[in-house]
Amino acid sequence: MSDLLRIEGLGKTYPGVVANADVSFAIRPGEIHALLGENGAGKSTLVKMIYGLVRPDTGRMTLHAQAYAPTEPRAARASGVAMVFQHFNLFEALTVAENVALGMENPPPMKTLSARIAQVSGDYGLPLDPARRVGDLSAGERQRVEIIRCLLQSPRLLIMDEPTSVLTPQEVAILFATLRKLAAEGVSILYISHKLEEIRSLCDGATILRRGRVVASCTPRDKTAGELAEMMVGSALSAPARQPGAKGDVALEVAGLSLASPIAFGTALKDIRFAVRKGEVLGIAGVAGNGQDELLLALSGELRTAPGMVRIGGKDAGALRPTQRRALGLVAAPEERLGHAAAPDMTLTENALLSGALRRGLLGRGGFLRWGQAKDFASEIIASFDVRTPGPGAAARSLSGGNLQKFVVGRELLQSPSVVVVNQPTWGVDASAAASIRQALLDRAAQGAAVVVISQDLDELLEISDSFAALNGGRLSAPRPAQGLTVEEIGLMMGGAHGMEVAHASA
Amino acid sequence: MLRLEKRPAPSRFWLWAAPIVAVLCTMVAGGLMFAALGKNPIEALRTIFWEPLFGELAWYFRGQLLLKAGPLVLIAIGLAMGYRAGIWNIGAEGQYIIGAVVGASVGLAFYPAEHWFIFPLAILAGALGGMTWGLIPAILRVKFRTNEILVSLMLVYVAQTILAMAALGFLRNPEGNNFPGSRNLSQYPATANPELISGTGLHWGVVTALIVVLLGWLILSRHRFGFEIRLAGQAPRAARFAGVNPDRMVLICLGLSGALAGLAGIFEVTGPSGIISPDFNVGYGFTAIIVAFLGRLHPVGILLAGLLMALTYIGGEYAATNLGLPSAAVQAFQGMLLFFLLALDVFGNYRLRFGSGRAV
Amino acid sequence: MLGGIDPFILIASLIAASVPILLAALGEAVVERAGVLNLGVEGMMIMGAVTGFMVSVATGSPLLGFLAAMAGAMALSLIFAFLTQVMLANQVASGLALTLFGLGFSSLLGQGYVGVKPPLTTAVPFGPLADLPVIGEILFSHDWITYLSLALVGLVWFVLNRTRTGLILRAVGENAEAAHGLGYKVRRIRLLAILFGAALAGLGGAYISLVRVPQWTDGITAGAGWIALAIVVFASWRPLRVLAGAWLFGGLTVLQLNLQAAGSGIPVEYLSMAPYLITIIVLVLISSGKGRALDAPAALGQNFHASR
Amino acid sequence: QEGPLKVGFIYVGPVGDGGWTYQHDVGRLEMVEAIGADKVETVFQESVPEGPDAERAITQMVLGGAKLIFTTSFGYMDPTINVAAKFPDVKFEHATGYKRADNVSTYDSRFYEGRAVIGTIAGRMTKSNKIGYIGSFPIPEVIQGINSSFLHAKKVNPAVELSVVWAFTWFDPAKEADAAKALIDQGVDVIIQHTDSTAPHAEAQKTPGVITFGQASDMSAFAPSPRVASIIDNWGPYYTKRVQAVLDGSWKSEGTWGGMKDGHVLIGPITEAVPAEVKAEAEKMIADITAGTYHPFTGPINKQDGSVWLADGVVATDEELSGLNFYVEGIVGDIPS
Ligand SMILES: Nc1ncnc2c1ncn2[C@@H]1O[C@H](COP(=O)(O)OP(=O)(O)OP(=O)(O)O)[C@@H](O)[C@H]1O
Ligand SMILES: Nc1ncnc2c1ncn2[C@@H]1O[C@H](COP(=O)(O)OP(=O)(O)OP(=O)(O)O)[C@@H](O)[C@H]1O
Ligand SMILES: [Mg+2]
Ligand SMILES: [Mg+2]
Repeated sequence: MSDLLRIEGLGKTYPGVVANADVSFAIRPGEIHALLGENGAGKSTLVKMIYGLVRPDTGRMTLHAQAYAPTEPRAARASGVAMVFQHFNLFEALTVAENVALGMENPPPMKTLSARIAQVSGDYGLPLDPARRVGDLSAGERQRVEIIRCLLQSPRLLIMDEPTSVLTPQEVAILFATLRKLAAEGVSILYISHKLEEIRSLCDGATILRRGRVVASCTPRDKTAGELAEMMVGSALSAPARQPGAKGDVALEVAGLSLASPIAFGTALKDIRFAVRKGEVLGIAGVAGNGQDELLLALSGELRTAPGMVRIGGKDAGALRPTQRRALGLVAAPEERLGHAAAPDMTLTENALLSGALRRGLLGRGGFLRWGQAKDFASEIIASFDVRTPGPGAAARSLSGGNLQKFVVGRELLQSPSVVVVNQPTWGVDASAAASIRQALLDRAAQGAAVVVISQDLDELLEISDSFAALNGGRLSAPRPAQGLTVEEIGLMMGGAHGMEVAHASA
Repeated sequence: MLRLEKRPAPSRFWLWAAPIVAVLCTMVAGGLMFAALGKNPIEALRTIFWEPLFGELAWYFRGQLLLKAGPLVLIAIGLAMGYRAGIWNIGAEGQYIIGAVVGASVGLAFYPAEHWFIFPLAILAGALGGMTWGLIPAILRVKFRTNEILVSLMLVYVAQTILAMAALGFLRNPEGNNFPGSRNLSQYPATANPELISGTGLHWGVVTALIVVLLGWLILSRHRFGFEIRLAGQAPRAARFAGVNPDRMVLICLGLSGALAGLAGIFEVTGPSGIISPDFNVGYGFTAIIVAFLGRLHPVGILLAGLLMALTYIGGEYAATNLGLPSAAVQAFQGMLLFFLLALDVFGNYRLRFGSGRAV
Repeated sequence: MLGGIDPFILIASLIAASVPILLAALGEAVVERAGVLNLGVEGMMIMGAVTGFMVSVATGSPLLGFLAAMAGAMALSLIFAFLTQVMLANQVASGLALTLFGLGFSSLLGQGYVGVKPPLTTAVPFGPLADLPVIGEILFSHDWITYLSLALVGLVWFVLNRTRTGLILRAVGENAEAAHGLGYKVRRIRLLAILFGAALAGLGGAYISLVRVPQWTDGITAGAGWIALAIVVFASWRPLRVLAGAWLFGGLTVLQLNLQAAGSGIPVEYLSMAPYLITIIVLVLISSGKGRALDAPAALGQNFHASR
Repeated sequence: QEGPLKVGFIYVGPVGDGGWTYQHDVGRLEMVEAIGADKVETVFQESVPEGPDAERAITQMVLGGAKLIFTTSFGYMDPTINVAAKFPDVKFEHATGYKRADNVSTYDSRFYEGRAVIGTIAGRMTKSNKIGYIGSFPIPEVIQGINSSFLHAKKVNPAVELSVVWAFTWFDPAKEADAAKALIDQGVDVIIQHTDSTAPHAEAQKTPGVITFGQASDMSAFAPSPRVASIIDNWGPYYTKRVQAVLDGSWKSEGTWGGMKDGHVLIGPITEAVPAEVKAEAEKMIADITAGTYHPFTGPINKQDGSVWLADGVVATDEELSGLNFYVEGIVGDIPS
């Protein structure tokens, strides 16, 4: 069988960064091929070149044994290449049908298109209402829009850049069934993910990138996750170490927390209650869009609640503003690194100041800022958390996702907090960075902080949590000890497959 | 092919070079325009840029430069604070008018008494008047999420009507033969805002503007409030995370810029202008928007931009009398200056690249 | 009821009075739906007013004048397009600069044209229809630009909401990154939108200098461009509401003058601030009680730079 | 002799406004013509905003060597006085104001005389008996005009009604056009304007049967109709006289309020749209006023509230007129304040 896509010596250089250098590999028809690598290894750049969004500096590609050099996505789509982006390429104000139409070359009239969306999405077990506004959809549903948009074009090559981070385990299983079905129909799939177990269960082959270069290729099924990670990083990874210790008094208590969502298309919180003790890690599982953002806002103080709903160290904090809660010892790290946890165009020093001003004494008399101390604080974060950046003067947006995440988590943990709340601490972060962030959280707990980790990465939660609860539709299940829970049980607590069903067997 | 490439860090060189190159480009393009109008371009440029600063009458014009730049700078700094926070007040003209009317009403209420406190009281009233007018769009935005651009702009027209009412009605000079216009505040010693040193153009308004430049710079670069402003403008969600209350920000920024515009108005009407007349406002509130951007929303930049703008006005007028240059040509010239500055500004954050040898 | 004012005459008048702001606002709505905030409407209108006037005086043809007005305003808008789309300059500042330059430049161009009478643009000859009572006055008494402007409202509505072109345009204004990711030429689409907006602004400006006033003087648009900008926000960027907003504003302006002329007892000062105050009040009413902030295009005012 | 006398003019609008400023500039050119370019040299600055910019513009002219400066708008009053105080050797002439100094004269015209003529034509010509008046600002000069027009229209046509629309501007073509349209919508068939653009004429042209009068300048582009006559500001003679006085060394500070007899106010050609007998009536009035045998404000005239203003045969004094702030009997509506 000849290759569907063959890549030879592809290279792309950005100012100061070699994103890809001399990358070569091939994908057979019907193959599910993984692309692995640390953050910034050049995976997205590579697939963008295949999709015609980025032009390679060197090298060439062949598709269907013909020279292939798409100058724009349109050309790529015309050649049968479709792509689901790492960051959704969706228009919130437009309907599902309109979003799909925008991704197609010659869409049929809206009525016909809507009917086809309904039909195809049903066939693949990914039901979608074509008339709904994308802004009203959950993250999982949005992803379905992206996938359906690709499927409607009957692609020969489907590129998926980190598609599963927003799905429940059940949804992941359904997606995998869909992908396998597609592969069986002869569609090749190029699949990028940081979740190594998923890669092992799904993919037929893998190409591993490090600093833009191919360092290895393998059959993932034949390797352990640890071996894969080692190939990516170039050195062995150690699993987070836990030192079981006695739990102290209740540091954070939430009782009967109900709150309307301020976010457009958000989820309201309904009667949430839990307590976290000093030294305890509470893991809260849930798929994006089930109230995670709102919960973090309500805890950090960005949203205020009725009295008594949130108590920090025994004090009623419901009416307190974020700075006042910080004074009580609560720190928080929101999910979205760029724009929420950090200001993209500001320097790391300024970003250190952003939440650290109060607890690190960066404010002088009369509200004047101590820039010197702020810079020292930023340098301290960079050094303690191995943040790879030229220095505290670098803009936040210049950091790779993993590095910025380390910076954000480090900034909060270095404020000697008594309560830590983090949302998706390792979203899109590569294995080694994720491991160090988890270790830091555990260390902080060991030093006596109460830690709340909101995440959709169940392996992560099982690795670090003492107790466990699931957030679904704005309601929190009663926390229970994490020991002995299985991923399937948790998946069901999270709400199962959210209306998805296993793809129908092909005729 | 040419294309732009984002710099890893902003260029410090272009920060300074851009305005200089922009002025040079404007001189070339403006020179061509003057030549097209049948004027000697060198002479026209010399009249606009050189004469007011170093020419025969510079002793007079230099003071006028401050006089003209003062209100522009004062208003622009307030606007810049808001713009940095993403709050678009384009109704400074209205706040300027209301500040002048309210301040003048308070000052004239004492006529003809002489007390030391009348002037400061009138100034305070002016600031409060401007602030109130600025707070209307702020409150509507906070309460009803109305768009402040639209409301502040509409309020300019309302303010203009109030100004006409004042000039024809409640502030009309009883000794003015029924002509529109108030008593002359600069000739009523209790409210006069005269030149502090004769011939320098330095009156309390200019002094205040200079102090505000300094304070603005301190706040933006050294104070928590300035940091919050920048944060709110660049990353609103991060600002909320940091503990900034966006509603409060809207109220403070619009209130502050309104107060500064109001101050400019009352200083102007107690000083250089003297009289509340139906058209005593000469568009400072609108020109200040341009000054704010010309100065890159930076207090020191705004000071320089205000002076540059004043120079083109005064030089332009001078060229109008002496060379018969139409006043419209100066306006077009100012537009060009802005165009060039805006165009060249890009090089601070981007660099120009020539198409690289691509394999594809 | 209204102090002896004939409502039908009033309606006919407000339809005519609102044509310039309607055209300019409609064009700007399209520009803003593409994610570009062009505050230079006043500058483009006055460029249209002067070029339209000059050409129609020179050729004796109002039609050529209107075409020239569109061309003149589009030429001016190219400066804005260059600044914002190529040089990535701040849109607010570029728009203001455009207005400043347009006001000055138009006055230079128009120097020889003050006091000159342009050829007249006449009402469309509907024959006996125009003599119908009530309907004739309201529906059949206008010039062709008025009918064109109304047709354009329908056309823009149709294109924006019912065609692929409109869909792409809205997509670009909603999320330029995503549109780029799907392979749409964001800058080209925005350039075309800017040109379209300029053409309509130019047409609106020429309507003032060739039909409404009709003559040329400096600053003849007298703030109509700013009102047009306000109406776009007022209308939540929707074409049919732009029409409603233009009529509301035009109607209030005409009404206040008619009330004065009819000798109503309401003081003139209150009448003359009424259009602005009522616009604010209506805006407050429609803003409160809405979920998304008035449906502003999400990418409005943000420049887009594709890093390749 | 150190060369020609330098004379400066400060204009409020562009010289091309076709109205107020245009007529001042015509006067300037006539003056140069009359005196001779070898003896006088002029400079002017147009579109000078009233207020602090005016003070600078005037000062700059003085510093530039001007020995006599005409400031041609009411809003220049205080700036003129201020600058004059600093330069006692320079002479100033301020139009339409009331403040004088040793080196500041004032000058103005009796426009109400022209308005009497126009009112007469208007009263005769209206078929709907509704006359519209576009006012700029409610100042004595404009109120004189409204009263004078109405009194004389009423005199020839007792059924006449007057509608006033205040534009609050001297020059804004779009606004003036709108005002004219509103008046026409209200059934007016004669429009008198006290604003300076030709826009009301262009608007009137669209409706057959509506007539207008030129203001400040002749506005002959709209003759023979709708413009049937005009009031022309004629500043040439005054400028010539005053410049000559400076040259002769006889210049004195004084206030001049010139009328038809001084040639300050002219009535532009009355067109054939006006019936011959009406034209004759108007011309008779022009002759009477010019001869000084008729004053437009001669009693009996009552105030709007019905109280007596001028008893039979009493003529209004200049002081009364220059502070006039009420309508005469028969005009409805209030003066804005
Ligand atoms: N448009 C760009 N301009 C400059 N540098 C870029 C650009 N896009 C990517 N880079 C840089 O190129 C390198 C590769 O980035 P890329 O996005 O391909 O990584 P990735 O493997 O997809 O990482 P992740 O796992 O975080 O998604 C990084 O160092 C990144 O900072
Ligand atoms: N085919 C149609 N013909 C006429 N009017 C329509 C049509 N479709 C919708 N409308 C109505 O016209 C009104 C205003 O439409 P407008 O063009 O302002 O915005 P829109 O974006 O098209 O409207 P919407 O978002 O409500 O669909 C709406 O109330 C809409 O319901
Ligand atoms: Mg990536
Ligand atoms: Mg819509």
